[in-house]
Formats: sequence, C-alpha cells, structure tokens
Amino acid sequence: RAAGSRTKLIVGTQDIAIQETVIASGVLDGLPFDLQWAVLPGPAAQLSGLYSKALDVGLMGDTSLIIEQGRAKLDWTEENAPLQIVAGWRNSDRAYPPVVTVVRNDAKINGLEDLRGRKWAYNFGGFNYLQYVLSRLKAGLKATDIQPVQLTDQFAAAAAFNAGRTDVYSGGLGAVHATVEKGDARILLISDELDIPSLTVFSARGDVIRDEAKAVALTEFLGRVRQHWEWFPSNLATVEKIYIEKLKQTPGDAKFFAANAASRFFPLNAELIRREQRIADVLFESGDLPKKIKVDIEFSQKFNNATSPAA
Amino acid sequence: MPLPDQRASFARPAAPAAVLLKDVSRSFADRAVLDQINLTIRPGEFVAVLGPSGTGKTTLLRLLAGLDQVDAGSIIVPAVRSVVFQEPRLVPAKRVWENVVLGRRGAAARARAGTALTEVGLAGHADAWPSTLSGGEAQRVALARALVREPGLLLLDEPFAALDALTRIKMHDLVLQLWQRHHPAVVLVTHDVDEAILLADRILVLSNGAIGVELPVGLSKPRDRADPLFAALRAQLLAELGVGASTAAH
Amino acid sequence: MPLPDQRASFARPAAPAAVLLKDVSRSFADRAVLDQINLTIRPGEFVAVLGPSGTGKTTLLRLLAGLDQVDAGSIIVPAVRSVVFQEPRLVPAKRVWENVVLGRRGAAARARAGTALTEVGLAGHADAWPSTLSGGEAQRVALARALVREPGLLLLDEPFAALDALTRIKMHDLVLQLWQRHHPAVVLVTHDVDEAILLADRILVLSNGAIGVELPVGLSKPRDRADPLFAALRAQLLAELGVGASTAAH
Amino acid sequence: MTDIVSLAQYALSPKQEAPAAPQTKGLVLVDLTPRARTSHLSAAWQVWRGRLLRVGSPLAILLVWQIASGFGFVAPEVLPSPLDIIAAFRELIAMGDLQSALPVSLYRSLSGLAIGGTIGLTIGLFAGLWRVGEEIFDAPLQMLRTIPFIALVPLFITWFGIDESAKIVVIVAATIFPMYLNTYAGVRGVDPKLTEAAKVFGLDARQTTLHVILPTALPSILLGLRYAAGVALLALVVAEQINARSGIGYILNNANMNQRSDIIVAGIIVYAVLGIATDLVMRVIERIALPWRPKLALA
Amino acid sequence: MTDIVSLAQYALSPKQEAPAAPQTKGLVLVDLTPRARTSHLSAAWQVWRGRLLRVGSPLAILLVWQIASGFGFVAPEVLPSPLDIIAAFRELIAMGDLQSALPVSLYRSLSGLAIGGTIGLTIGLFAGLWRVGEEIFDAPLQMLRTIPFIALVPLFITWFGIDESAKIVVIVAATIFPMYLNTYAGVRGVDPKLTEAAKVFGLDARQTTLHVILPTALPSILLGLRYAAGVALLALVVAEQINARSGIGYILNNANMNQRSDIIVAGIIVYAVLGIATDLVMRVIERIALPWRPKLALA
Ligand SMILES: Nc1ncnc2c1ncn2[C@@H]1O[C@H](COP(=O)(O)OP(=O)(O)OP(=O)(O)O)[C@@H](O)[C@H]1O
Ligand SMILES: Nc1ncnc2c1ncn2[C@@H]1O[C@H](COP(=O)(O)OP(=O)(O)OP(=O)(O)O)[C@@H](O)[C@H]1O
Ligand SMILES: [Mg+2]
Ligand SMILES: [Mg+2]
Repeated sequence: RAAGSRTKLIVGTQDIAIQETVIASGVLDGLPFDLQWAVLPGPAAQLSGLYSKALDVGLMGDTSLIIEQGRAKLDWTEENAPLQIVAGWRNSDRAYPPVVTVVRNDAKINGLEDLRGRKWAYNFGGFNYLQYVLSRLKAGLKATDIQPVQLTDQFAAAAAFNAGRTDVYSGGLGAVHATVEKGDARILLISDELDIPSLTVFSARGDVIRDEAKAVALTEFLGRVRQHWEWFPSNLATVEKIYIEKLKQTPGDAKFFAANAASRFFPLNAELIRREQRIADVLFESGDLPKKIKVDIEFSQKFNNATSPAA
Repeated sequence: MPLPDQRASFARPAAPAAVLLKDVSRSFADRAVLDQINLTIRPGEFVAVLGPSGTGKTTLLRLLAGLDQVDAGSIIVPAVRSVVFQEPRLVPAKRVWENVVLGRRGAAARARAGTALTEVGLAGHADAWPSTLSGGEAQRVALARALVREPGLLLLDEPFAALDALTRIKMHDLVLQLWQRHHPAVVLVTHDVDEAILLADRILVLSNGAIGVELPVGLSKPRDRADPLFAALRAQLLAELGVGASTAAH
Repeated sequence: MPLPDQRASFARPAAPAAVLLKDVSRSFADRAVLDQINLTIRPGEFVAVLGPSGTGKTTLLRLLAGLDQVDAGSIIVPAVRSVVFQEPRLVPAKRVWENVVLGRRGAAARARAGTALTEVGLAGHADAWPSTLSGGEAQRVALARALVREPGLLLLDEPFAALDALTRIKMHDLVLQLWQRHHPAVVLVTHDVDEAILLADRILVLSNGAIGVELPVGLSKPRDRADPLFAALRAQLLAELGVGASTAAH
Repeated sequence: MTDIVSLAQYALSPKQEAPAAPQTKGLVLVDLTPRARTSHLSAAWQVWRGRLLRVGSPLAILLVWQIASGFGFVAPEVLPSPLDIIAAFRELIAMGDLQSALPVSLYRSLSGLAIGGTIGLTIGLFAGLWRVGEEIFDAPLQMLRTIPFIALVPLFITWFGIDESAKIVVIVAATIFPMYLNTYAGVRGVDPKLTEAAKVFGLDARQTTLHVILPTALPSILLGLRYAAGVALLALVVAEQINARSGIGYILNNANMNQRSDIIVAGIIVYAVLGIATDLVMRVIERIALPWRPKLALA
Repeated sequence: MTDIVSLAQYALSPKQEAPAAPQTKGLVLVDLTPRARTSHLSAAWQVWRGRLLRVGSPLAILLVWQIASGFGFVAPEVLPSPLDIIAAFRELIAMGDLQSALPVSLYRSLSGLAIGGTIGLTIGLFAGLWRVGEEIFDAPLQMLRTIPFIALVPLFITWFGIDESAKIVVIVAATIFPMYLNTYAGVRGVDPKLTEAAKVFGLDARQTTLHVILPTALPSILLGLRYAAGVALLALVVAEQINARSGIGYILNNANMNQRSDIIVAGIIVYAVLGIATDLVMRVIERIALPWRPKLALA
C-alpha cells in the first residue's frame, strides 16, 4: 500500500438501520480510515460479498457461519477459516427478545401440548429457524407432527401469520408485534428460554483480520460502534426518527424497533462458544448440517478489547 | 351518346335497381378519385368498367362492396355481394378448398369447393396451400370463391388478367353461366376491351374521376368478334381510352 | 417449324449466348413442371414465352433469375439480371421512389428514381407508400425498378397484365427503348399473343413442361398489327394455345 | 381507409348497413351511405369513448377498491385503502424518496436496456439472417432466458461486485432475450418474396438487411423493445437489492422489509404508471418509425 | 423452395454463383447449375453442422468453464467447477430432490400457463378484434405487466394464502401478459385485405375470427406461448417461495439460503435444460400448427 494512502474498510449491512444510527451518533467523526457501507439484503448476499472481496466485513446472524462451516467442502482450520465473527450484539433486556414463537389467540393454544397438528410458519436459515426447531423439540414434536409452512424470509412468514393463515409463527418479534399488541396473538416462547444466543454479528474475511492495517481499522471501527451502542438508549427519539424517515417504518413500529435495537456487544468468550456449539450440535442432529463441526474457529477474539473493554 | 338520366331514375326508388349511386365522391389526400358519380344498375345487368390505370375503378368497386365509405353522396347496393379482388387475397393458412368455401366446413362445403375448383380447372390443387399456386391459379381460386356464393351483386376486379387466352375463354363462359343461372348484377373491371364487349350489357369508361362514356352493347349473346358492330364498338372504346387506330398498331 | 438445334449450339460454348439451358428439369411434389428444357438465348435477343396458366413459365423465370435451383440439367445466365415479378413485390416500408432504386440512397438515386417514375407515368407518386397504389400503378413501379438497372438479362413476368391499353402501349415503348439502348437479352412472359408478336424476336410456347413451339418473328420493328404476317402468326399461336378461330370468337 | 383498427367496424359489426326495403323480387338492398352528421359526431364520440375507457378502467378498479376498503370489506392489512396509499405517496414525496428514486432507477433501466437491447438486436439479426448464427446463438439464448435472475443475486454479487455496474448487468441480462427473440422472429417473418427481389437486384447482405429486412421486421423489433422496456423496469427490483440506497426497486424492497404494505402498493402504482408511460412512448415511437403502417389510434 | 431459412443461402451468399468466363463483349455469365453430388454432401453437412453447433455452443461454454476452474482461474466460491456441479446433481438425485421437484414444478407451471395463457389469449383476441376491448383492457394489462411480483410475496400470501393455489396464482399472473401482447399484436397484424375479403363473403365475427384471424395470427400467438412458457418456469422461483417443500424453484431458494452455489448453478442448468426442452416442444407445435409456413429446420 502506497505510503500516505488511507486504509479502506467496506462494511456490509442488510438494511440501512445500523449505518444510519452509527452515523447519527457522531461516533464516526475524525475516522482515521475510509469507511464504506454497502447494503446487501440477506445473509447469502453478505457471504457472496465477502467471498468476492467486495466486502471486508458483513452483517449476519450468528448461525450463518455455523451453516457455512458445516457445508464447507474443506474443513475449516485456524489458518484457513475464510470468515470469522469479530463482534456480536443484541438487546440484553428480556422484555425485548430477538426471536420468539407466537401463537394466534383464535387458535386456542394454551401451551406447548396444543402445538400438535398446527400450521406453523417459519423461515429457513438463521436463528429464526433455530427458534422453530427448538420450540418444536421442546414441545416433543417431530416435523411430521405439525403442518410446517416454510417461507423464504421472515417477512413472508409473518405475513402468513398476521393474515391468519397459520396458527404459529417462529421468528423475529418485530414482524408480528403489531398482531401481538392488538391482542390477536401472544408470545409462547422466547429465544432465551431455548438458550439461543441470537446475536447479530459482524463477520470479517480471514485475510482482513490478518492484514495489519485493516485489522487496526476494524478495531477502531468496532470501538466506535460500541460507543454508538452506548449512545443509543439515551437517544431513542433520534433513532425513531431515523427509522421513520429512512426505513419508512410506521411510528408504532419505529418505537418498537428502536427499543428493541438498543443492544450491547457481547464478548466472544468461552461461554458464548459453548452455547453456539450446542446449536451446531442440534442442527447436526436435526439433519440440517451435514457434518459435526467445532464452532470455536468461527470466532476471532482479537477484537474483544474493542467491543467489550471491561471483559 | 345518350346518357340515361341517372337522377330521374334515382328519383323513382321503386324502379328495379340493384345499385344506386348518387353524387358519390371519394378523395385520397385531397385528390378526388371519384367525383360526383351517378350510376344505376338494374338487377341482372352486366356492366363492364374500363379506364386508365389509377383512375378509380378499384375504388368504385370497394365502395360498392361496402369496404370503403363515400366522402359524399349516397349509395345503395344488394345486401349479398361477392367480389374477386384485384389480388387473389387467399388466406395463406387455409388450404385452397377451404379458401373457396371460406367460413364453412364439413363434407358438404368440401364437395361444393371441389365442384367449383373443377369448374376453374383446379381440381388437383384442392388440398394445396395458396403459396404454392401460380399467379393464374390463385386468381382462378379467387374466382371460384366468388362464384360459389349467390350474390345479388358480383364485383369482378380484373379477374382474368393473369390468365392465358384459352383459360380466359373458359372463365368467361363460367361467369356467363353463373350469371344466367342466378342473374346477379355484375360489375366487371377489365383492361381488355374485347372482353368487355363480349360479356357486358353496358360499358362504362371511367376517367378523371367521372364516367366519361356509357355505351350499351346492343349485340346478342354469344357474341362474335368478327361482327362488324363488335369492331365498331372496339374502335370507339379504344379511341375513348386514348388508343387511336394508329397507336394501337404502334 | 424448324427448331434450332439447341444441343448443337450448346456444344459450342464460345458461341454468343446469353442464356444456356441444357436438359433443365424442375419438379414440385413429384410433378415435373419443367421437363428437360433446352434453350439458348443470344445476347440482346427478345424472347416471349406464352403458355397456359400453371405450366411453369414463372418457374422458368425463377430458374433464370437464380431464385430457384434446377433438379437436373445445367443453366448459365448473365451475372447481372433484373426482374419484374408477377406480383409487384414492393417493400411496404419504403416509399415508392426508394423501392425503385432499392438499396441506393442519396440525391443521385432520388433523381434517377424520379426519372424512371416519370417514364412510367408516376412522377406524382414518388413519395407515396406502396400500399396506396392501385394495381396498375404498383406494377409500373415494379417495371421502373427493373428498368433503372442495366442487366444482361431482363426477365419480365406478365409485367403489363394490370395495365389499360394506352398505358400498356407506353410501357411497350419504354421496354423497347431500354432494350435498344443496352441490348439486354429479354424473356417476357405474357398471355397477350399480340404483345408477344409486337415485341419479341422469338416466341416460345410452353406446355406440359416442354417448349412446344418455337417461332421466330420475322417482322421488322416497329410492327403493325394490320400486317398479314402478323395475323398469320397470331392465328398460329392461338391455335397452339388451344384457341381456334371459332373458339376465339366464342 | 384501411385503418387496421376499423377491422372491428368493418368486418365485425354489420349493423351499420341498415337494410333498405327489398325492392325487386327478393333482392335485399342495403344503404351504405354513411350518415354524415351522425358519423361526424360518432367519430368524436369514438375518440372520446376511447380516452374515457382507457382512463376509466383503471379508475374503476380504484373506485371498487376504495369502496371495498371504505366499507371495511377488506382489512387494511390485506389491502390498504386508496387514501392510505395517497398518504404513503405524500410521505415518499415529502421525504424526497420518490423524486430521487425515479431518475436513478430510470437511468439504470435505460442504460441496461440500451446495452441489452443492442446485444439482443445484434444477435437476433445475426441468427435471423444466417442459419449458422441461429445454430450458434439460439441454444445459449434459450438457456439464458430461463435463468432465474431473482435467485441469483448472490452469484451476481460474486461475479460482478456491488457497484453500479453490477445493477446494470442484471438489467442487461434480463433485456437481451426479449429483444433477441422478437428480432429473430421479425427477420424470419420477412416475406421471402421481398428478399428474393433484393437478391435479384444485386443488393448485398448489408443492403438487404438495411433496406429490406430491417424496415420490414421493424414492427416485430419494436414489440421486442416494448417487452424489453417492461423487463428493464421489473429487473430493478432484483438489481436494486445490490447495494442500492435509492431507486424504486429499493423503495419496494425496503417497504417489504419494514412491512409497509401501503408503500408496497404505492410502489406497484409507480410501476404501473411507468408501464403506461412506456406504452405511450412506444406508441409514439411506433407512429414515427412505421409511417407506412395503417395507423393505430393514439387515443 | 421458398424455405425461409434459405434466405441466407439465397440472398446473402452470392458465392454459389461461380462466374463463368465472360463470353461475349463484356457480358459476364454465371453458371447457376448446382453441383449435384457436392450439394448432396453439403446438405448433409448443413444438417450435421446445425446439430453440432446447437449442441456445441453450450458444450464450448462448459469446456471454457471447466478449464477456467480446473486451472484455478476462478475460485470455487465464485464459480463452482463443472465437476462440483456434477457432484451437486448426484446429491440432488440421491436425495430424490430432483425427481420429486420436476413433476411438482412442471405441474405448477403448466396449470398456471394453461389458465394464464387462456386468459391472455381471450383478452388479446378481444382487444385485437374490437377497439372497445383494447380501450378497456389495454391499460390494466400494461399495468399488470410491470407489477414486480418478486417484491410482492408477502402481499400475495396475505391475498391468496399459502396453499397450492397461491403458487399457481403467481404463475397465472405472470403468464397473462406475454400471451395477451402477442395475441393482440398478431390479430392487429392480420392483413386487412384478408378481413375485408371475409367481410365481403358474409362471414360473421365468429367465423372471421375462426377462419381468417386466428389461423393468420397463429405464428404470433405461438410466439406469445413461447414467452409465456418461459415465464411460467421463471415464476416458479417466486411461486415456490410460498410454503413450498419441493420444486425446482424451492431447490434454488433453499440453496440460496444455504449458500450452496454449486446447487444454485445446478438449478440454473436444470432451468436451462427446461428452457431448451420448451423450445423444442414449441418447435414441434409450430411445425404441426403452421403446416403452410415455409419450414424452419428442426435440426
Ligand atoms: N388508400 C389510399 N390512399 C391514398 N391513395 C389511394 C388509396 N387507394 C387508392 N389511392 C389512389 O387512388 C387512385 C385510384 O386507385 P384505384 O385503385 O381505384 O385505381 P384503379 O382504377 O383500380 O387502377 P388500376 O387499373 O391500376 O387498378 C390511385 O391513384 C391510387 O394511388
Ligand atoms: N413452391 C411450389 N410448391 C409446389 N408447387 C408449386 C410451387 N411453385 C409452383 N408450383 C406449381 O408449379 C406449377 C407451375 O407454376 P408456375 O408459377 O411456374 O406457373 P405459370 O406458368 O407461371 O402460371 P401462371 O400463368 O398462372 O402464372 C403450378 O401448377 C404450381 O402450382
Ligand atoms: Mg384497380
Ligand atoms: Mg406465373
């Protein structure tokens, strides 16, 4: 790299929410490197962006790399792991569970025992799917015991549930919260009860992590995002405004999502890796992963200091 | 030449007329192709129309067929009309026999088409596609198509132009036979003066948007080209068409 | 009638011949439309072809034009040929003058088209679309298009069929003028026996897939219909075409 | 007078021929004289009926819709009422989204269409004119056309990156085929009689193409352009999944993720309006490019 | 003999006319005699060249691809090698996915195509024949065609549910327009000379349609069917996002979510093969339905 030229970091996101709030929080002022955002909806697009080096960092759910490693032809090792998670966050308040299993009130489902034979909407991939699998297992049901309604994303799954086409829904709460608040549905199970970490994470390419200059920039970037999370809870009105104006959310939705999005970084520690390992094992047993994997190599702890200085 | 008073005959609508044209005009791009034409044709009358190329003969036939509308004037014709167009106008996607009985199907239609095709000498081409026909064959199919119907008015636009002398004579006979059987009014456009004299009761010469000459043919049918009256009529018509005896011989 | 020995003339390829057909056959659906035709045409010779409808005249012209391939036999023709087809074949998307000089553009082409259109009496229609032309007008445009070129062989497939007597005479003159200027070999298909005698050096009658008769026309040009030789030739040809003196008169 | 539209009047409604009284032994006569004044009025009425119906049928849909939602037959989640949609439009315009989306999206569509259309036209001409061209290109293009681009965004990112060019590549890929197929069909549909004439008059390949085939195949080629233009708009929804911050496809995708069915329907309406605008533009192009054709009414 | 394909040979390659020696004062002669044996061989060669090229050009793409990935010019994440794809196919077949997908997807496509095609044909005929039909239906259909169904899956679910019928509705909606536009264009393109003739011979609306307009417009209608068939396959990717557990659209969507680019490419190949199969079927249909047309070689 020619002397004097600035390092450039390209960060992918799935919508513009996080970049808008990060920018609004002012934490990017005086950034010592060039930061470029790229919006690519869906984990598949994020991964493509990373593999093709269009992105340095991508945003996805914490299960994406589990699936990625499980599907890989070559086994991942510390040296060749193409991608690693460098930071993960979620709302730590139990009142705002990231993923839930919800039932319609008119379906007369009083407990897990009533789930048998029901129409159950979920979307494949990520922790939404995990929520569905673990909820079903918790109810002691096999896939053949219910009427599964698989859709491509949680917006479609939520649309089916909200329109009363299914009795049960597993996935993000945001997409169905209006139905819940209207009193048409209620939450049956939250992800914490199923021990799903359900973190949103930044994954970086292995060569980005190893690149001195980029790693420095990434550390700086994550540190500033942490500052943004600190700024966030006390600026919910600003966030709501962004959600309304930029994301076109309804005021009701914006209020809900702003409160819901108020997150903090979770340290990528042994405890988290243990929980993630269990997820990988469950997915292997359910047949969704073709091989048994060790998830620890998916986590780079190199940036823990930037994300969780106290830990 | 005494022009019959068109207006007078038109004033008596009960008079036996199959075609009544009153002050009919038709213009294209401001050029009056037909300019206040008056014409009455009796039922069963055979009228031939001569005239230089581009003078409005086809336009007149299109008006009579109801395919074009007059710009001014009024026009009354029989409800059932049949036309041989200047081009064959066969539906390329239909076999020859289907074109003859266009719109009808079944064994009866097929048989009727067969008879008509035999009459025009094309029995062997009944199942052919129109695109494989020679120019004269296509024209004869179009003739067969017009003749299988029983029209009150038969409109023929140079129907024999692509035929050799012998075939042409046969087709003349065919048209005359049909005419004698059903007595439709016939309007035949032709460039062949002899043909006009052989077939028609009355010959019109169209030029410059008007009916220049109207000649009744006083010969009895069948007619003989050797008849001196025939020769006189021919000379008169050719002169009318701008072909003097000297020009005719080059 | 003495038939010139085609084979003999063909055996001497250096002989001045513009068209050489040797044992040419062409069949459609197993019917031999042309059956072992032999024909030699000298450069500058004007040949007329007569024959009943559907006998293969157009097929012969298509072979000479290089638009169809013989099934058997050999065929040699001038490299530059020009054709008036039996239908006008104007490109509907091109204006009349553009059709005349098809493939060329610019002021020079436009001027040339203008001259040609004036010669066929259509100067006023230079900018019209082909679909607005009358039948005879379209045919004259096709004629103009063929005549603006300088072919070694000019093929005319019933080019005057849709024309009135006067226009026809003018077009005859036009073709003869062009012929006298550039001396192309000409093959004219026509159904008009008088036309053939007026224009041609030699007249062929095609029938049943063969050249039935081959008549040299020994008259000097311009020719006079009143010439007794003319009448004799006409009678002979009509008889050959199946139209006896009695039939001709009906 | 051979106005193609008049087909309906000519061939299919004989009622204009008022039968006159039968005058001679069974010979039924009809009066073909157009009633001049009536026909003047009726011509005007025809034009106005046309305009009214063209605008009216979408309006009728709108009306039924508003009534249905106004009387609560349809829940707003199922279908937002027209008033909701108007509010959504207000919002999109007030925030400047729509104003910035249209030029961006149109630019993407048009550049993709220009490139893809040119490629499709060229290959279509090549395959239409030369058998060997068809043999080489037809199979790959028949394959290309069934490629489901919607499912390929990740692969597209891998291949073409996340820049503006990647978005345009999506549109290019989507527009090649309609242009190809219609050009090919148009060229093959040219009456061989005309190309025969061109051959006889010594036109070479270039001249034949330029002076005979292209002008005659133009109606079909323009139909292809019509398709391709529509496809170029549709492909925006896929293209603008690739790192877009504006554009009508982006607005729709974003509304989808944020469950704003009113904005989705507003987006559909924007698309519909663009569809109609495309149609009008194509009608004008057809009018200009095909002066020899019986005119289709613009009204 | 007016084989339309021979356009190339006739009009555009004068080389077949070997110039003979000029024989008389500047008059250049050519020998038009076809060399019989050569032409026999060359006809066979033409047919075989055709088949070879048709199969060859996709194979050439395949070869370049294998070489590129075999020599490591392209990373497997960017484009899996053909061998990877073969492995993916093995997997799909071993698991029974492909075998179950094809009948399911074809059933969905065909039923959607049957319904949508019929609607499009009917409206196209109506709008083509009667001006008032065009006035009523053209605007709504021009709007329909630009609706981006891809972005509407949630709305579709709300409206049509999650059953099999919802999937078919998607395909129906997608196939109406191509059928409509080509039918309309075909009907309007019928030479008015022919409908005039029909009118003169007293054919009524039904007869004119049946005996003159439909047969003459058939090539265009079949082109519409060709499009619609392609679209019916493409729409599977959207339709099978709706509660599908099988089908080729589902396989693709699923592979997408699982980041299996090898299966995605395998899916594309399945689509491509279906595209070619559609093309072959349409060629056969065209051959049978248009016997009067100069034949296009099947080879
Ligand atoms: N649709 C039209 N638009 C413009 N001009 C037209 C149209 N139809 C005919 N004309 C013109 O009107 C004139 C008369 O045409 P018409 O076809 O009636 O001639 P015609 O007497 O039948 O000639 P021909 O003997 O050559 O067939 C011609 O000059 C022609 O160019
Ligand atoms: N492509 C074809 N397929 C099948 N038959 C054909 C084809 N072209 C011509 N024929 C047949 O060959 C015969 C000769 O046709 P051709 O056009 O040469 O006749 P013609 O002598 O020009 O007749 P006309 O004087 O009627 O124009 C006809 O019976 C015709 O039906
Ligand atoms: Mg005429
Ligand atoms: Mg002929």
